[in-house]
Amino acid sequence: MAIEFKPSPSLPPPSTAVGPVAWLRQNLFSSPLNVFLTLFSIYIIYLIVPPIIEWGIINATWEGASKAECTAGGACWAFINVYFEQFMYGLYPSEETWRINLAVILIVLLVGMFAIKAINKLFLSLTILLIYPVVAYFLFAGGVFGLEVVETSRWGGLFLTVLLGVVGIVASFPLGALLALGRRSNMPVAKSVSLVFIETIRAVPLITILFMASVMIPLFLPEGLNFNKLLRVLIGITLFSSAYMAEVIRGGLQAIPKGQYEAADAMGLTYWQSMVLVILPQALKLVIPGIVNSFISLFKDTTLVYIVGMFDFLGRIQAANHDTNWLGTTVEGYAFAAFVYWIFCFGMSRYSMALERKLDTGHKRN
Amino acid sequence: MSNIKNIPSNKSFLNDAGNRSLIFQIVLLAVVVFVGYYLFSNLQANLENRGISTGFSFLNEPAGFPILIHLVSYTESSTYGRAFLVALINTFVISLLGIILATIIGVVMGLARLSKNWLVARLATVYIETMRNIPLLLQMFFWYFAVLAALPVPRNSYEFADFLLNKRGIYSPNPIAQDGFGLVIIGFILSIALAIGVIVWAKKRQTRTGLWFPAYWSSLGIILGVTFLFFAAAGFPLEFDLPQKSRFNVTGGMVLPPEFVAVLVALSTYTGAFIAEIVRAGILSVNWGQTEAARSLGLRDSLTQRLIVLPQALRVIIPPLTSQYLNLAKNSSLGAAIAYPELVAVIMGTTLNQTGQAIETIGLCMLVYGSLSLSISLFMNWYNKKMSLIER
Amino acid sequence: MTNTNMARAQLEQGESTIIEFNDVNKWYGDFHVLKNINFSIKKGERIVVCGPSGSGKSTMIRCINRLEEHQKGSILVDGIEMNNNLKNIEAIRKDVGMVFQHFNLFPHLTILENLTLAPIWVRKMPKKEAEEMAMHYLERVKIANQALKYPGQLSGGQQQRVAIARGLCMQPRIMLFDEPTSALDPEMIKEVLDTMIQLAEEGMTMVCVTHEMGFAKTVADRVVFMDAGEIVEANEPHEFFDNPQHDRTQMFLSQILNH
Amino acid sequence: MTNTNMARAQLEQGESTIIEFNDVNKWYGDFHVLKNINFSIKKGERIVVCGPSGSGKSTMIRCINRLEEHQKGSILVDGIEMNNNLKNIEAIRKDVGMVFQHFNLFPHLTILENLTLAPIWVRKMPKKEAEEMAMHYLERVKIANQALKYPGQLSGGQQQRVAIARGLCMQPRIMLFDEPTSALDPEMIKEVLDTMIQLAEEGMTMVCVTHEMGFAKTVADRVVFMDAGEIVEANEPHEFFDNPQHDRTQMFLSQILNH
Amino acid sequence: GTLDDVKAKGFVQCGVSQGVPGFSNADDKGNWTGIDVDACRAVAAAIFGDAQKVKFTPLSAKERFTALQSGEIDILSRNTTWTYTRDVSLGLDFTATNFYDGQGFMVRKDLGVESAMDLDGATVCTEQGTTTELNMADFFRKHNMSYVPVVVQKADEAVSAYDSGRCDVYTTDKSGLAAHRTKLKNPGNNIILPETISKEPLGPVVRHGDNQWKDLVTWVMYVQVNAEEMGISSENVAKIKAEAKDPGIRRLLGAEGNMGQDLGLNADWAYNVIAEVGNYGEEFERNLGKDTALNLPRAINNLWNNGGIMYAPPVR
Ligand SMILES: Nc1ncnc2c1ncn2[C@@H]1O[C@H](COP(=O)(O)OP(=O)(O)OP(=O)(O)O)[C@@H](O)[C@H]1O
Ligand SMILES: Nc1ncnc2c1ncn2[C@@H]1O[C@H](COP(=O)(O)OP(=O)(O)OP(=O)(O)O)[C@@H](O)[C@H]1O
Ligand SMILES: [Mg+2]
Ligand SMILES: [Mg+2]
Repeated sequence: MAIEFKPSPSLPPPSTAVGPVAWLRQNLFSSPLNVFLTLFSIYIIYLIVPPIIEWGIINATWEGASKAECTAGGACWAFINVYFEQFMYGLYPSEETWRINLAVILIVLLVGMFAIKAINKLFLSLTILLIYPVVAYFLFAGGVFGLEVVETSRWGGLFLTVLLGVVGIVASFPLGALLALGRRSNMPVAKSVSLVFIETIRAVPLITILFMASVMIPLFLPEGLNFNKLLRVLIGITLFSSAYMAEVIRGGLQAIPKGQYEAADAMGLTYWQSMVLVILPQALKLVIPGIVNSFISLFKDTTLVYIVGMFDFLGRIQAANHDTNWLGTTVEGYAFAAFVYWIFCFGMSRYSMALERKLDTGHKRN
Repeated sequence: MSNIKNIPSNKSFLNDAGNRSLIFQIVLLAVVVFVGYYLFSNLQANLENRGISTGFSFLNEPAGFPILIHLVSYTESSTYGRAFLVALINTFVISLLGIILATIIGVVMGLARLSKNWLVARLATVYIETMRNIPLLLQMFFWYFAVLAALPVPRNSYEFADFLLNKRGIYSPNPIAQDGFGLVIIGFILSIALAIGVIVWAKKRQTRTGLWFPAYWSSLGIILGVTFLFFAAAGFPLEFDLPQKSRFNVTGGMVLPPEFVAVLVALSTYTGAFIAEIVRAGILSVNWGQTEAARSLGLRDSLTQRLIVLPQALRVIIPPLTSQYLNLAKNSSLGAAIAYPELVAVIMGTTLNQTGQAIETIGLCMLVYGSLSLSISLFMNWYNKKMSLIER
Repeated sequence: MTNTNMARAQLEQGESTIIEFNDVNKWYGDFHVLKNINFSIKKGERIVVCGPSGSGKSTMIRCINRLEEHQKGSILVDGIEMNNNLKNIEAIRKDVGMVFQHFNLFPHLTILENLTLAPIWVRKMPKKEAEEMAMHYLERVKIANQALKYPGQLSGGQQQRVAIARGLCMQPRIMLFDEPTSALDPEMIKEVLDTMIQLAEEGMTMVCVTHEMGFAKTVADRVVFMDAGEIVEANEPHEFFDNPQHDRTQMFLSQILNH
Repeated sequence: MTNTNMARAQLEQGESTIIEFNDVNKWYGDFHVLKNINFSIKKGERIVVCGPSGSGKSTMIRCINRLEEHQKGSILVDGIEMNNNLKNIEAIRKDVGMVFQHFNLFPHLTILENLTLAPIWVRKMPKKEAEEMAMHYLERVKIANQALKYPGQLSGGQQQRVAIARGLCMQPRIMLFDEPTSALDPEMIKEVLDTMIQLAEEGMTMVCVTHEMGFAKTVADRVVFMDAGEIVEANEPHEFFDNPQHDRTQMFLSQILNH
Repeated sequence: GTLDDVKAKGFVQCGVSQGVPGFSNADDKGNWTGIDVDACRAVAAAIFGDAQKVKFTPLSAKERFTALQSGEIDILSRNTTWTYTRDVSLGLDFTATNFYDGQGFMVRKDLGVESAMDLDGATVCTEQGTTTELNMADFFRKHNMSYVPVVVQKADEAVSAYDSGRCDVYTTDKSGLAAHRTKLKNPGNNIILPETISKEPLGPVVRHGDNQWKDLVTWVMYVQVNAEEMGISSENVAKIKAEAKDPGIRRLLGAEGNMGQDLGLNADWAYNVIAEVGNYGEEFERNLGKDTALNLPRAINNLWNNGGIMYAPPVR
């Protein structure tokens, strides 16, 4: 009769294969070159990290009313402390900043409601996209319900930066979708108009567009007709990002199999019906990570409004650097700005990666 | 037999698919033309009302302002046209150098992030994630204002051999050719011819005998060696104008101004981080099976990389790399913020301000960036086509 | 045999032509895909189209609901001529259901939503009614219990059955099938063919591109053989299989039946 | 039968061991993939390795040219021990050709360049000579006329034959095959097996992971059956197939032969 | 015209600098002060009787003309030098001069430089898009000296660059030097060299082609100078209006006649200007004078009958 087969038991690997020693050997000291690289890296870390910790934490001064009080030899975070409100809200009157906070809390709550199953997603999206902006606008600008009017020229700081980024990306979305459809259309005029627009915008630097928006637009309008500078800059930013958005969305459209278009056609749906009901919902889902990435670049690019004289987050910090009480705090200012931007951008890019993974698995088995 | 129903009467003009798209396009075109015309006519009226002069004749007038960095001769009495040229060259130079440096940084960091050495990979990750997630303008300000403030004044320059580093820039000796330098040039040309000869010979020899000759290294040696021989023979006909600390500044020598260095460093480290990710993705995209196949053929790892992995990774790398190059060229315009006299600073800044001709100057700038973008992408498309795989 | 007889009977009772190709020609660029197609299909007839790859089968049936445009000749569907007139195209597409090789279900919609999309938006049916109808057809293809799942959660055979139900939901007078089983695993092919046979028995006009010769023998009224853009031979199944007229047909059949 | 006899004869004439596994153990992290492998292969022997998926077949043969590192025990190839010594690894890889399941041809090089790459760079052969040799092997696998095409332009079966020719171009003393036919269509499998059988007849040492039992019966000197990282049974083909010793082997064979 | 637009929208849009103490500077609450700011406030007072009906647009030197040309702002009051080219070919009109200035140099004391003639080889920081850039070039050329120009986009950054040691010299109008010196880390360590290398008449600018608006801005300025000359100030203007007998003064303050009509203003426009903003002397002292950090002497900016050159045509 046949011999019965019993697999021999698995043994734990030898210490040369696992465990901290093996790990060190494999990852840091596997060859002479690696030994050298490891030592070199340690040296670089030694050069960079301790001085930063010493400067930024150990010897730092956290409280104080002027640079003169920062005597510990390290960073003068007191500067950030004193100016914190301005960095966040610009020159927005401090007794009114609750309005900004309220708007932020509102949007967080609204977005959080997506997690609740019982709520109609479409209705919620429409609220966020159509009603919320109006509410937020009146909260920010005032002039209704006895809210004090706050000029847009007083809007600034991180508030302005986030506003520019968010409005830019949201507003560029419909325009980008139209341009993307236009570029893929087989109507020569629609196609070439979209193409020329997209490629022109993508060829020029954002500053030229901002410059046009901030000082030149009135030249193109009838005399006397003019509108708010913030609005013009927003339009500039929106046009700019819509060209990039169009390319992102086009990528999504291209990824939709031809069969989907054909199935929609065969069912007798019209062009717009098939776009809105069938193609766009699928394409947009595909491009969400791309959109988040565009948002990250736009968020960084909004710093350029500083060049056209708006005091966004970076602009506020630069301005504060010139305060006679705080001269010589340039590095602290930049470090703080870098830290904040980094948190935002890094967070969003991680989010976009997670999203990519999640959407990826959602599309399997088809 | 076949009972054709009456064709329905709703065959109206508007229901025809062809007509519909035609009408839509006509309307679209009309809107575009109308908006264009509206803006243009407003512009004309405004220019006229306000007595703003138009046209490009200002390009022939003397500019009157100085420019810090100019690679072609330029004085205050040169024309605006010349100033434009200077700015154009400055933009080109910073873009080109930026592209080269960013590529080097990107490749090194991309490879480092893939390194088997855990620490090296981690460091590269930290570098990439830091650079990518901080706005470029902020980085430029940092390199210019924060680093500048930390450097010594000229009197206390850091010195390395005949090089000086201080708030005014990086100074190096300036070579000045003396009599007999022509001989050195001849020697140089000769050595190149020789080197090419060696490379051709090495190739032939390989085909004949199969033996490899380190042709590239030796031709480098030949070029250096032969040139040096001629140099010595001519009696070292080169003098160096050394930088000297003087009352205010350093005199003599060659200088890289801080504006230039800051823009270059910011552009290349920032873009380098993006390129690093592209390189990494490109290399990862090459199937591991390719490496295994190469190894099982007995190829050393360095050869595997050079002959198998890199050529394939390049195909994936090129298209996104193109857009990074484009971004870098466009981002060079941020140099305006820290006194680097590139196009936006000189044309949209000073020239516009002196002449008041906004439309013309903006137009010039857009034209330059447009053609810069176009030429980079044309080149890259061509290269991409050349590299693309032949499929069934 | 019984089947064919039944078909005959039906044909005699409703002798009217529902699809008519008159001298249809079509080119892709320079490439002549359809050459002088003359062919007509009667109401309730079941046609199977076969032929080697690239012979123009798909192209031909896609002309019926104008997923492709022909350039010469005329196609009449239900008496309406196929041309650029959008109203005509819409009208015909309402009357013609189509099932694709790769199902082409909409992955972002549930099965139920896939089925009700066209009734609601094209036929302007109330949502409630549309859903009731959809459930009815889902039962008919035996997957009513999957109505709230997404296409990605079903097997290929199930997806194809949903696609058939989706086609039926338009309550079309004609159903077109373009190799509906060729992307499926052998076990799933049977599921789908069974569904189609059931449909055929209910007297729906069907045009089906397939190489399932068993199916052709069971349900087809006529088998059409195409090659190089032409209809080489069209005949009743027993004639077609047992006594093919053209040597091209013979060759094709020998290949396909030996496989 | 004749075949096995021939193999016997050869073995007797060259009795020397060319590959030797001594107590080889390997872990992936904590996972014990190879357990106490003791096994030796003689010059000219043809070994077929089979076993369920995940049993460690690929891992074992990839240890032979050190695409994988083992952690315990020793592997001797042609008398050279496998360790971290780069010179040893290089020397052995020159002597061992390998053919992968997915061919792994270099898509950016022509067929000819794929074949001459290693001879030129590793064996330092003159280009001319390398090309002549390459053409020779291409003729042997019957695709000399494709020499200037790119891999992407060939069918799977052709690609796999190129991969075999590429392995042979190193004029190795041992050829390793890791499921060389399992990514191919049935018709192409035959092309490739024919080529391998031809090779086997020329007396090359071969280690082949495959489930093509026909091939095993025709050419193998020994069949090795692995499960759970162990060699369960190794025997001459007729013994192995007709009279398997272990119940595990029997079970496996019953599955694979019924398939 | 511009006046109608301004009346319609209810405020004056005024382009100012991004921060020159004494001229136009915003505190950290965003309140603007300075002599250039006052020029705009005076215009607002004349039109609306309310000096607060102004909005300020901070502009860098290089943006300012485009902003004015395009209609982005109604008045440019940003220490802008009146020059031939600017007046003639930029589509701009200069109104009146509210500050006579001249370009100078600031250096660090420890350099030991005493005269601008010692600056051969120096590195010079300045702001982009100003006459300064051109004057500096002319000056060094004229005296055959070499220099390294570092032309920075914004004044504040030019000063930062100077302060961080990028340059030996910072050059701009002397008033600006005084203003910017207050922003240095160590103001006392820097000196302003005695030479004045140019004439810099600074004043508000309007768009070319709108004479009514130009007249308005010009005369708002002249009224302030005349008021100082007549001894009318914001403190006594109400009293004078009520009590004055002099028909000239009564007309000026709108107590009789309707002098504002031709400008499109109310009769009491001048009264409002003086009441809300004050006369020129008050403006000067408030923003630049002895009690400010700038501590500038009146010097040539004194009235003509006081040894200066401030001379306004009579209001008749
Ligand atoms: N969009 C197109 N542009 C150009 N040629 C096309 C296009 N679609 C199909 N063809 C060509 O037209 C011919 C007929 O195509 P069709 O799809 O109708 O063949 P088929 O008989 O359905 O073949 P199969 O059995 O492979 O589906 C083929 O040669 C095909 O290459
Ligand atoms: N790089 C790796 N890391 C971790 N586990 C691995 C790795 N490679 C293989 N394994 C595991 O080792 C086991 C043996 O793998 P191996 O590829 O040798 O199996 P096999 O017998 O060739 O199977 P198949 O017939 O599927 O190719 C499997 O369970 C596999 O999951
Ligand atoms: Mg087909
Ligand atoms: Mg395997």
